[in-house]
Amino acid sequence: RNEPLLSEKDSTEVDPGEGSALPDELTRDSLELPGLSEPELARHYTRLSQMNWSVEAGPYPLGSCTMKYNPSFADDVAADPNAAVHPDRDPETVQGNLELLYGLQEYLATIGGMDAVTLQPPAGAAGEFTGIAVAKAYHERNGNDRSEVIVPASAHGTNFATAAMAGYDVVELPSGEDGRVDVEALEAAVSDDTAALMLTNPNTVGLFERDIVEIAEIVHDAGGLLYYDGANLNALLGRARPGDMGFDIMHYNVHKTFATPHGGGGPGAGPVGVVDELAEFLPRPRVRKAGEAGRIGAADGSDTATAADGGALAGHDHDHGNADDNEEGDSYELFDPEHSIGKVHGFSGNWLVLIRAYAYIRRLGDEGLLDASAKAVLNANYLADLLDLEVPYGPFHHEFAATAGERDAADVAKGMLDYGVHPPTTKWPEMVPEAMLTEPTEVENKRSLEDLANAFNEAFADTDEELHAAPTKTASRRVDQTSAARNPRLSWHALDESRNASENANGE
Amino acid sequence: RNEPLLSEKDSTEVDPGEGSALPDELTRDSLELPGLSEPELARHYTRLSQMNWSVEAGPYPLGSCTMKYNPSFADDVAADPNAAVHPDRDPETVQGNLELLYGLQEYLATIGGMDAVTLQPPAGAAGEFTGIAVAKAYHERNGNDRSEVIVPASAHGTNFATAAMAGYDVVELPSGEDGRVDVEALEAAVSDDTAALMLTNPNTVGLFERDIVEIAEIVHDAGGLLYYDGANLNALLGRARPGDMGFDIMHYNVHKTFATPHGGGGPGAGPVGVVDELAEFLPRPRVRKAGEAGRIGAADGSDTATAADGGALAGHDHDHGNADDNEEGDSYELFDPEHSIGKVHGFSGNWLVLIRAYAYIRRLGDEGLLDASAKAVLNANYLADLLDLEVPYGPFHHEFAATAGERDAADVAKGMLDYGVHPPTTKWPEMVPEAMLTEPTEVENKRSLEDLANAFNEAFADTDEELHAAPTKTASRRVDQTSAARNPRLSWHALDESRNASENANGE
Amino acid sequence: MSGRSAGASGSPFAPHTADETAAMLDALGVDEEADLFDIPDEVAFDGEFGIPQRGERAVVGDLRETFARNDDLTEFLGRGHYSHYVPAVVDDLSSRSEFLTSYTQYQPEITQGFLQALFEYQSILVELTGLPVANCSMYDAATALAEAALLSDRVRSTSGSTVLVPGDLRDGKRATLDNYVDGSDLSVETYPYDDNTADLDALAELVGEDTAFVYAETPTVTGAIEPDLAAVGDLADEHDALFCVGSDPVALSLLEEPASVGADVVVGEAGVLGLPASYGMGLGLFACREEYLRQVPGRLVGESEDADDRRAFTLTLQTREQHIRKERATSNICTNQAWVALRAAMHAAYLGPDGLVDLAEDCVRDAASVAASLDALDGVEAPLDDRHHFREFTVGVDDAPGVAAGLEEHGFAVHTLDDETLQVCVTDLNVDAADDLVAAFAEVTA
Amino acid sequence: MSGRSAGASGSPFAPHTADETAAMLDALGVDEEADLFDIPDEVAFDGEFGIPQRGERAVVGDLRETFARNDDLTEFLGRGHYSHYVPAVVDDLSSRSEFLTSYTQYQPEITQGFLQALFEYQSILVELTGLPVANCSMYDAATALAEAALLSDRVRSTSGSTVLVPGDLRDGKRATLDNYVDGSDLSVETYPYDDNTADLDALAELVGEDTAFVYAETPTVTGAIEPDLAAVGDLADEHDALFCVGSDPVALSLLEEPASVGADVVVGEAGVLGLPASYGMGLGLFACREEYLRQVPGRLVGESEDADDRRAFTLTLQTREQHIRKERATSNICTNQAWVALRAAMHAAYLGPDGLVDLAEDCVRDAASVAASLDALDGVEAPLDDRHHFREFTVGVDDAPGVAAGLEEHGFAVHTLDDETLQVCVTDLNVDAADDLVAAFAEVTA
Repeated sequence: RNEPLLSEKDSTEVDPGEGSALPDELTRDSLELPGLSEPELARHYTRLSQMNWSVEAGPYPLGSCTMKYNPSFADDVAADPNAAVHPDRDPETVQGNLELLYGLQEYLATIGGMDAVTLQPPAGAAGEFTGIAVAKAYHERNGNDRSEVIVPASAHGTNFATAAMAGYDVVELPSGEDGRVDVEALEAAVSDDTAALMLTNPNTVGLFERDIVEIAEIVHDAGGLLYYDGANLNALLGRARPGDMGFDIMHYNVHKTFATPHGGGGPGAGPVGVVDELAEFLPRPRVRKAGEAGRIGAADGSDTATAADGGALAGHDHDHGNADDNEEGDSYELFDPEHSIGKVHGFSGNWLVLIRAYAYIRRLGDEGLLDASAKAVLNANYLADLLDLEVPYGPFHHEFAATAGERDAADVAKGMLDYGVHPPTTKWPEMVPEAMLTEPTEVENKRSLEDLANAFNEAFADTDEELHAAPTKTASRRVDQTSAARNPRLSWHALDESRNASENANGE
Repeated sequence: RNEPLLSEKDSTEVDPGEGSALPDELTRDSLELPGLSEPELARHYTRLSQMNWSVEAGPYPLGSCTMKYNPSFADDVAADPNAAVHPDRDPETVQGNLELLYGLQEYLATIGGMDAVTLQPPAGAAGEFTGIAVAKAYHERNGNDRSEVIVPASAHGTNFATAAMAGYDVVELPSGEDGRVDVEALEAAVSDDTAALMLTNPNTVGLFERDIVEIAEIVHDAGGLLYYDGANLNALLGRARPGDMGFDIMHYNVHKTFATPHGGGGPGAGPVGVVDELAEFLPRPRVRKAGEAGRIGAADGSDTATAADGGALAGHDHDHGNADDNEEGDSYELFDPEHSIGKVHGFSGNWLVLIRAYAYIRRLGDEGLLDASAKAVLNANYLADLLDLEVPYGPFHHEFAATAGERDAADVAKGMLDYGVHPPTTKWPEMVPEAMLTEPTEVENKRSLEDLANAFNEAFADTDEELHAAPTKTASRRVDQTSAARNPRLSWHALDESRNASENANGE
Repeated sequence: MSGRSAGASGSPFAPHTADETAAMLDALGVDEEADLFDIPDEVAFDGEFGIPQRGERAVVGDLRETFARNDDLTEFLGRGHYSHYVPAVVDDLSSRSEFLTSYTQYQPEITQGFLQALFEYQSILVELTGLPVANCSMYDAATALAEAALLSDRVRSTSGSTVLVPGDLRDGKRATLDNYVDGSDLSVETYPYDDNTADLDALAELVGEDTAFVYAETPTVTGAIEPDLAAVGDLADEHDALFCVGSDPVALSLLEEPASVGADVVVGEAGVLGLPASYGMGLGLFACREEYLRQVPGRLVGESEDADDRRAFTLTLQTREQHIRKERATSNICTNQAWVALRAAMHAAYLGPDGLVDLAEDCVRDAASVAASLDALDGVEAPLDDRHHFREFTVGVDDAPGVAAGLEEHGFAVHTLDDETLQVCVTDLNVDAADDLVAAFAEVTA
Repeated sequence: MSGRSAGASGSPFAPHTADETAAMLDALGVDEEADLFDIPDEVAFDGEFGIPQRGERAVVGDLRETFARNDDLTEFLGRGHYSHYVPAVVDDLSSRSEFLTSYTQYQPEITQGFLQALFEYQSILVELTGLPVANCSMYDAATALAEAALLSDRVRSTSGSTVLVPGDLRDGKRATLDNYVDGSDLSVETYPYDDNTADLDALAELVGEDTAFVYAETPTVTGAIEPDLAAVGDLADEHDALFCVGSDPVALSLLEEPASVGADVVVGEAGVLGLPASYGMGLGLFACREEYLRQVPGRLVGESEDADDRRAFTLTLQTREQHIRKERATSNICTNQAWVALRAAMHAAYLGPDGLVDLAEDCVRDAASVAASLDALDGVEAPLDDRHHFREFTVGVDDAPGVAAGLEEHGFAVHTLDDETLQVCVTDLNVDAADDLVAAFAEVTA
């Protein structure tokens, strides 16, 4: 049964101006909103929660989304009241916050093979935007007026949108026959106008771009920068680092790779790492240990760091030594990178998310991170092996794009719902017909993967009629998306209007 | 679908003695238990939770159980790490704990019209046992060897069991025709052997014992004590106090009246209040303000208190003045009542429950408590008014016993399950045939009561066949209780044995 | 302004708008709620409690201030109340309202989740104790022991009526036991300890025809592991007395299972799993032999089937309980510690057998190690017996109250047993501070 | 020991036993997981990060210590990041894993709960702003403003390209806006404030044919309520520029709804509801007129029906979004602040209209009252303008940095705007300490 809307449970109109200390012309005359007692509120949202899938409900193999288990202890530490401070506090009075931010900058730099990290971007797409803005600032400062960003056809939609938002023309790069970047096509695409190539590796069908060194050379030789989309970093933890592959800029999706909860769509966080040469362009402010002022953008406190690196834009050795060397006596300060692009968030980004990511990395350590990628890749391969659906491209890593072939992938997905699992991402990427992009992550075990495979295979074997009728065991049956888009009803006000309109129509 | 048992998800046998620092003869050879990873654990218990009713799920009108909404903030304060201390701490170092315990003693004394309160009993039944033990100690100290406790037939089963546990013979008092205590029968029942009368008021069909003053006189005149079972106190908050009615001893069910969560069956807490004359018999230790040492058992710090009261066993005026007069500078100490019965719990009772009760009382204050009983009684009356079932006794207060008449009350209850509500307590008290003892509490609103009434009436109107087949929409269908009792399988070990036995039997 | 706000001076948890209240009163034909009450004037209360209504923020703020008045000491305290680190996920899952705000599983069709969780808890205790029957919980170790003694009154095969317990039994247990047996034919007597565990010779003298029940603990109240529990069991067995062992689930993960040394009943504190330090709140463990099944106090969950023949769980053998059997019930217990049992099972399943054994092994090694460090100090002797220890041990010093006070000034809490004896308990929660404790001992006793 | 424990050196959140891993590897015909990776040697990483694995207890302990290094100051800080008391039930309900660990509602059939909650959030914002369309969230007020400016680039009816914002705009908003418009044809210019709100005469001079977008805030960054927002709107309207109002849901509960003064878009910080102080984390409010519907950035939830004709909700108009429209999307936003929106809606529904208005009214009264108390001190002037205030106001002193440092020593944090100006923000969370703040001011400025 449906849970009534808040407004159907209570709707009270008040006159806010009545008795206000403000003059009448500044106040509104009416405010009509629901007001629920605490017991009603608790029941309303408890019931809504019972109509919602989650990681704890079962497999959640949305490709490119990395729906890991989000450990409880990280929620606990994020709720520490001592961490609940205002962003305008004197930095000397929030040394705890700065220590954590510094430590996370360090961890991420080390894990990605980058030299400097900003934690400000509040989401992956915001990270992309930050990274491309950094690239733009770099080119402009070097007097290069470049107008194009190259994006593989199979890339995440955000890459295209980001490049466009930053004012670039998007050059779409077709995939090669093997599902990877077509190096010849890339050579043809690069030019003096190339500001950057945005790449995900492993790519969106799970394949590692084996020619990454050559790709980097081509882009770098043309004067462009290489941007790494971190959505798939979970596949590589401890095994390969974007910095080592020649990437100059990358973002991290901490809500994917570092297991912070997805919150029904957010918040996430999209820290951005760059090589030394780009550090001075990062958003302001960043955090450093007091006394590091001489080293532009260097977030690391290690003596073995990148000072001696040559040509950051053409391959470098990002050795941060021990990333875990915060000491109690250290103090921290904020600083503005010299040529900072400014800001991409009103304050410091999604603090409550960053805390969780830091806690997760500290919990796992080297061994845990290495095992996470091992089990993520093992799980994807084991699952694919059990499927009756074909997987056109391989060898894949943490995710794979199966094809529903003659079947409609979206229908197969609806069929899977009745087997008690969440279906994969469907009909994307486009290079695979009727794609079902599947990423089980490391948190499923053998039995769970077998159950998931069973759901896949059963749904895949269902008749079209059965699939069209699916799902039948869910809180709602198939939802009519067309009706929603054709006649948008986006608030309870609109429902009232719509109801009134239809009543009037009936009455005439 | 069923959720597998923990042991079906994992079962690992280890040899604890291997490599132990203990000699072999002290260690076990084998331990076989499940060990789940955190993601598996989270899914297991999340799924189990999805198969469980709760206050947030909907109406929970179990008569005599007072299933109120349990406010979240009380859980928060109970989780305060500063409150998480060991019971053997030097009292001077846990002044916060003692302040709270003292404050709660005060609140409860005032609300019940009692003079002294112990918070040690960990549940209502433990409170009953404590109270009867206090009565016994009182009589023994006065040289009275009394052997009987009188309990009305309609009383809670715990009353009978408690009296028996304390070594008393139970004299069952039949109900009068009006559903209340039959005063003549009581007069016939009391004697020199009467240690106490245990009474609930309003009684278990919601009726106020209008003759309570006469009842008290009869018992007191016979030298007995009057014990108040606090299970139904929610009906009287701020309107009548057991102490004012002549009760000498009472317990409070804080998990009922003061909205602490029931936890699937516990923990609760059953503080006991007594009149001054009995205070010296309460369990040890109790809490007092430093400097109150001269006043036996007096938990209150008010100058207007009961010092001048005459004859505690024959009506008294329990005016605690302002119960809310803790001051910051006060310090608190533990003390042992002079003739304490000793202990009824290894330490101080269910601390995490007591915190919540204190927080709840502080939140509601006089006005809230008065409104709680108002709305609890309003709700019961409004609900009964909507039912097609007859309610033989009235005027009732916070609960009523409807009768299913020709129908089987347990079957009607099963039918109600399919309407998305929890049914009432069934087939009890026995004075009402096919009783459905219903207590909606104050947390339901008008609409919710109407939905509940609808569930009642619909199920009541269903055919016997329909009811026998019910429920159909629940996690499990009708559970076979007879099979469970006839062949008890009380652990997964027993399931294995049972399976093996049946396999062997089949194999023969 | 809305009716709900207008009613805000009432209970914030009664969701009635003023309009709804009016409509309901109207339907009942009364003017106000007070008209529905049938309370004679002579006993009506028209006073005030004097408790002001407070906002949630104020109450939370007040209580935080109250608890902040507790001194911040690192506790090395045990003697029956132990805490181990409880993983955050246990808090998270057990706090789900479906568990926390539910009640006894009278309607199994909509309470399968809690029933299964309790069945699993019972099963874990069956494995740990080696006994085939474990109930859903008693209040704590003290009441579990007391109920076990009463069980012997119901089932004993001898004519005896003496309950034998260690003289060193923690007062909270002894005083509770005394109260519980006061209404029975039983009487409690004590047997002495020798070197902090049972004096077998003395016990042999004491056990006889009149013995109904023999209770032994391992570890004991001072953390000593009984070196020969089976011998105690044999003495009980010789006289057909019930042999009851007190322990806890962490200790039982490592120690010989009680059933194999002849235990008829096992009691103890199961809140060592799942429950943080909570000022003595507990979870009573109760397990026994199958033949006592129908005499067990408290609730039992059993397996059954539903109408579709699918596995289902239900409360069972309820005819033992007070709500059915009244004065002939096996106990008066009704509300129990179910939610704590849920947490204990979660914690056990989180640790798994390896984790439990590791934790138990640490309880042995850390106690030994800290005792050795203290023993190395001048004027300090630890432990004061020749036993193996679990978590805790006694410490001899010249001026125990003075040393304890000195340690308190250094931020540590330990037990003071008498003028010359302290007791120190080491768990995973305080072991990191053990070196500091030893240093403080050195300073205070110097 | 069990396979799971043996794998304990790996990820504690990968639930594979050693046996399971072996069986899976076997099924795939490989010896170890490393064999499944297709990483060329030249880019393979064989180093170490140097991050040790830690137990949960150690990590929690470390972080608690880290946060304890923050000084315990009572904050009178605002300027765009405000906190009000969030009831515990909001934490409890929003932390339910069904909400917290779910993701975007791509499969509406099993995500009706979150979809309905977001629909309700949208509806609450529609009521508060008076505009018919509100999205599910932007990151924060700064990015919401920036997206609003970009909206004007897509929908504006003029040929103008100038974005006019207050010169006093908080830097975080301005700097974010600058970055967002950098890739568009827009350019940002400022208009001056007079007495801490818009200088209408100066603005009238600045608005013209090249104006695409006019942004005004109420309350402003210093807490002043714009006395004539409609006049700003009229100026924008005269030149067909988009009129965008910045505010927040608490202020909007009391202030004239922006739609009625001509706002085309409303942006702001909706995290004033539901979100505790969180070092600047926010919730971007975004609402606009219906005609811009297909140009709205971010997600929208709409009502629809399911196959049984029952009401159901779904993400809608997704063709605006990047995952469908790629470079022609209305924004690149994907992951947003949905969970914070859920909390904001819960908080609003908890307060109800009365509670919201009461809270807003307190923001006006408390600011006025504290300002008056400060103004009464010698050498202190507050506020420094002649406006009505919401939550906060400016304070004139001789040596602002010195006074701020002195207040810090007394345990208070306030904003320092320049050598002679401080800013103080009063909410329900700090108002109880306001008298102490005033006393500290008196002492420090004496």
